[in-house]
Amino acid sequence: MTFDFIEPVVFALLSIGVIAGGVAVVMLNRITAAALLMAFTFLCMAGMFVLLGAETIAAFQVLIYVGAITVLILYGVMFTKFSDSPRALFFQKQTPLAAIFVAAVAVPIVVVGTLSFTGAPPRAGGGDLPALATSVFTDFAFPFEIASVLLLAAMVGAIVLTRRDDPDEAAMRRRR
Amino acid sequence: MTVPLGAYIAVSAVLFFTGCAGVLVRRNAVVILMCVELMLNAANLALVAFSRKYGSIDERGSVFVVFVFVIAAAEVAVGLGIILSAYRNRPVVDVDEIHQMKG
Amino acid sequence: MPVGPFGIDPFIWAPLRLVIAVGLALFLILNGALLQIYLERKIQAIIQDRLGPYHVGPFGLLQTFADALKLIAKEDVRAAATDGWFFVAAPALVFCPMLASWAVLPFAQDIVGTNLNIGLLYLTTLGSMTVLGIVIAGWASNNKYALVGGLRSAGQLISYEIPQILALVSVALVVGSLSMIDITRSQTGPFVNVLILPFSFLIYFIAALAETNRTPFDLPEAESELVAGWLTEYSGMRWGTMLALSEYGNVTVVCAIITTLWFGGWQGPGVDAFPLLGVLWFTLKVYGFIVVMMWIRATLPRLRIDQLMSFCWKGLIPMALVNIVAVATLALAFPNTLVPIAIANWLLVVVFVGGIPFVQRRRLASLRARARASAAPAVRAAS
Amino acid sequence: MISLVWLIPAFPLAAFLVNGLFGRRRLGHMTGLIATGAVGVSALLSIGVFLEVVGGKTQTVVSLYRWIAVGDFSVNVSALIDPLSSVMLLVVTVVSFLIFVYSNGYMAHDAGFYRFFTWLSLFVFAMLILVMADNYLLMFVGWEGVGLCSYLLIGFWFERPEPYYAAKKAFVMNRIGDWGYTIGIITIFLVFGSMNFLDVFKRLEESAPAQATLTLICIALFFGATGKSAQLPLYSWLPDAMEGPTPVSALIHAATMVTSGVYLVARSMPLFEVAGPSLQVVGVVGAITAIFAATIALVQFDIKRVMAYSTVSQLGYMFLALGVGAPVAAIFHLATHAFFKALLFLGSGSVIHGLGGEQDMRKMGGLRRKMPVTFWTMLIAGGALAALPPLAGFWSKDEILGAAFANGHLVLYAVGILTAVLTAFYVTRALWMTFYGEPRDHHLYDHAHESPRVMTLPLIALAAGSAVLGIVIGFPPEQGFIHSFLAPVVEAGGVAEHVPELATIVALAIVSILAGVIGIAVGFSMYVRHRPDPAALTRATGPVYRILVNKYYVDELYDHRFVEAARAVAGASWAFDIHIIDGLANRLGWALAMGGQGLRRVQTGIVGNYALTIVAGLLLMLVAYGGYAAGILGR
Repeated sequence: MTFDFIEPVVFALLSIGVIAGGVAVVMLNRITAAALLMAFTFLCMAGMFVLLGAETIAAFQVLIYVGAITVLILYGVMFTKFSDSPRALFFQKQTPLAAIFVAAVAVPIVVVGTLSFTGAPPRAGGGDLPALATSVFTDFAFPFEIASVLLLAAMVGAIVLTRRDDPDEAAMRRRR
Repeated sequence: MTVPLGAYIAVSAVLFFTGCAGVLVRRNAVVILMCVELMLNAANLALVAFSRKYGSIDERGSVFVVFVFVIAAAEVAVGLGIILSAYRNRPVVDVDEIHQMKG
Repeated sequence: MPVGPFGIDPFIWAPLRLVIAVGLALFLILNGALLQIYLERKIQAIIQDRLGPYHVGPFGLLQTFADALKLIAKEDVRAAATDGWFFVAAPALVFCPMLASWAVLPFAQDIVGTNLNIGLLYLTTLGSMTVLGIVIAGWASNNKYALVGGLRSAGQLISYEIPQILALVSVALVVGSLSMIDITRSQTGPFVNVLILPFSFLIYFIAALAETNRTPFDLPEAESELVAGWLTEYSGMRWGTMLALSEYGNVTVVCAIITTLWFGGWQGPGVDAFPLLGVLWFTLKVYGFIVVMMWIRATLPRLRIDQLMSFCWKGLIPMALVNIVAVATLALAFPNTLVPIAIANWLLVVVFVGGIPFVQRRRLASLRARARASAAPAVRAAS
Repeated sequence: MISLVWLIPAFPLAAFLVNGLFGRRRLGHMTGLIATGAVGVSALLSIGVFLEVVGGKTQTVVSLYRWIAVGDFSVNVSALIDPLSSVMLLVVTVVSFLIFVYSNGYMAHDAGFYRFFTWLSLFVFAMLILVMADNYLLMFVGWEGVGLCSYLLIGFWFERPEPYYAAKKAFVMNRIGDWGYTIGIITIFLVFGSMNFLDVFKRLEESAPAQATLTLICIALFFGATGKSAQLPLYSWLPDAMEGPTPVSALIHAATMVTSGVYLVARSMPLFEVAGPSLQVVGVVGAITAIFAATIALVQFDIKRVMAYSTVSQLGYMFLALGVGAPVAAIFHLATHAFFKALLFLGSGSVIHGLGGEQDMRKMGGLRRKMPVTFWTMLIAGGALAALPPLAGFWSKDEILGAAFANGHLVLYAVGILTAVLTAFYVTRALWMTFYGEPRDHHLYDHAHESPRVMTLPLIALAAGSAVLGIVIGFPPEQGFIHSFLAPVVEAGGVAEHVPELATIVALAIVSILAGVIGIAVGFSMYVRHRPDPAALTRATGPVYRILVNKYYVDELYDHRFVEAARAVAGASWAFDIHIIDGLANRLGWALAMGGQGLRRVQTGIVGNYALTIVAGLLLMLVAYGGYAAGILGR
């Protein structure tokens, strides 16, 4: 006997984790809990990437989403005061409409997507680091540069947006 | 026996629309940001799965995932910046109370 | 039926191996923590001209065991206002990544959890996950000191990850692989990487001090400002897990990384003959660095938070970038010799070490000028 | 060395950038040194290139990079280095260098010092591009560049109205010429499928296109040349261009830019030679311009205007030479003229400098004692202009006349001789009124002083050039170095000026010497011995004199004919713009505003609603896609 049954089991667990986490993020009232569960979702997603044989992407996933984005969002949560009563958290007016729309879009896509890609499983390649790096720095060099510029712009923009210029600092600058 | 591609796609789609619903129904800006992240992540899963199945050896789908990471990071940074500066002007994070731009 | 190692059916062996590996790691972490706490106290004592623990056991060797017993036996106190299961989850969140990162530490030729081809990336990833637990702990404690400590620590860790990763990248550039095994194998003989990349070693070491919240960067638990930072509300074995196990485990991991990347890992005299000797060398090197860290702790005062940040963003990161650019360029220019890279790196070291005093003097002067300006605006305006 | 030829324009460009960026705040008077040094380096380089070309490396193409590639239309940025362009390089850079040195002294007290050198460096860069280009398009870039710089530098003192108007006039007239040039190169591309000189000439030999097309091309090009080198009918900007600083007049409006038309025609000689009557047109226009401008120059009192008209007339000479099929003589005259006319301008500039800005010759006189260097150098230059042997002008002008005679264009020859007499006369008059006789304005005279060394040294250098250049490269006539050097390039077409025998040459030389002597003699008798007295002569020939003083009323004519018409057209289009176009725009804006009022309701300002609409859009797309998939909606 072999370990073939492992992969589907792991996949099942991971997908349950992903979807449950996602739903929890949407439904939970406590935003810190939502943030933490989002991190959990990301971790499960990383697990899926590993299942798909994209270890590098998985590592980036954890590094960026869990390590950076979740923490940033926790910062946001902690710096902003929010009302905890469930009624206040949801749009009252547009919720049913939204539910209808989303369902209308989601159901066919999920069904079609699921049914149309049955059969041949994705080949689980080995570590994809060299291939990834090669194509990033050859075919996609220009988008890569653009992305770096975008990051820089975002960094500067975030700093400019969130800096509060305290008066005596400004006065100092004026005096200098 | 291994997992078919369709399963991955199904998971990705479900997560995507969960996040979509979250963006639509939640009021707290931070939560909306989180839901957007979920949607991006779902897209990543689809990209990686497809690149695994169809992509040639050079991992183009994964390359796009890397770019999505970049976008996500930038988006969170700027989004939180906007939320915080808005919060500083008026201490609310509910997006439907920030409607000064109403026509 | 197929037969795995030790004549065990692989179907049994694979999970068995897993269990063994995890158990081994746990064992090492626990005892390592005990040993390190003892070492820390002794070294502090020696440097501060005290005796240190000496009651329990010979030379007080059993002191930490006693402490551990006390911690375990202690009542699990939880403040009422703390935040439900976050409070419980936080220690685990801090502990697990550290535990997981032991999977790729190469203790010897074949004694390694798994040989990931992206081992370095994996390690940095897990290192970045620690932040989450700390922030959650600070938040869940529902205590302003804890919260500030958590936020500080998050900011500090995120900031210092950048120079850390950049330093690792330069090593990866030279070696051409991310797998810990390959990196160790690449530096046979006396020419270990630290002779080629001393500057990235310097950067990594400083950043690692901050990553593991060691003095002079231990602001998160700056007892003089915020009681015990994000650990304030914790006690008993939770505290033990948080501080003792995770902190010292992280220190061990970081020192293991330093050993592997810059000091030839398990390699040493006689390893080829007896591979098991590698464990000895590895452990010796690792503990050497741990001792150095403790020595630093006993020597240096603690920084202020703004100094910490500005040092990272204005000092470490630019130099690390310069380092990477230099290494990459030279590696491309001279593909088959490392001498230019070594020269450039040593030059950078000289510049960095020699430059700090000047920069400090300039900053001091400017600070004094600003102080004067704010003190006597009228005079400035008149002049 | 030749492979480094792109360095030659690179240095002035660098000087332009440095001065333009940092000149104002950082450098101050360093700008002059920087620009001069850069041009000096270029001069050295071009001397090297020239020697290498003399050494036998004729016709090398140094390609820098591909500039435009659209379908089969590809243009490279590359330099064609052959005897012609190397001679031009040499003349341009050397004369520029001397003038730059001079300018350091002349502009020393000007507020816009750095501006001056910035634009001047840019001009040199553009001129070098024009000279080195290996295709008509790149040449056009330089062509426009020098036009721009000439505009900027004529209007250098834009505080006063006159320079400003002069600059505008020059620019507009150049534009008119450029229109011709543009038509020319476009037609060339249409006919030959390339703009590269060598390709064009090669294909010209392979497939002989229709005469009419070639004539059109040549006339168009020549029209452009008239605009740039101030020939009839587009000459009238050049005299006004004297409002600019004197070094500018010397460099741009005497030595280099105005000769680029000549260079263009010489460069396109293979085209002109086969293009039927176009050469005759060139010659006739040149001759008419020559005598026309010379007659105007007789009666001008502004020293610089005299020089300006003489420049026009000398350019006419060059075109005459081209017209009679003696391009070598034309280039030869171009080179010598660059030297002695630049010298004349710089000398008059030094006089003006010494007199504190006075330009009217009636207020000068007797200055030779005050400023001897200027006097002697200008005397040499005047001699060269009056074509006295053995000075440079003699050889080149003699060759032109000789070629005209030998190739059987007797009318043109006669005109040339007459022009030579007039030239000798007005140069004598100018020099006399400036340097001899009694000082007419004692106040000015007392304050007059010799210019500083930095200005006189270039004068001396140029004087040396004007003195010996002709005999060095032009002797013996018709077989001089310049011939053996240039002939293979510009006379590839085969209308080689058949060399007359020695007797003819000597006879022609004597004739032209006589012409010069006569002119000088008349000048002396009128201004030294007052016989006939100039004033009396003026009174005697009242109407003629008035016509001449008023420059044949050409400007007035242009004003009435063209400027008025242009004004009318402009007014009409203005009205059209205001009422029709703007009216339309306003109506449209009003409609949009109304629509916006209606659509404002949609903007609830709540982000969630917007997201919802996005999802609705997604739903629509999905429905549409499903329709396509199900085949309900046809593709």
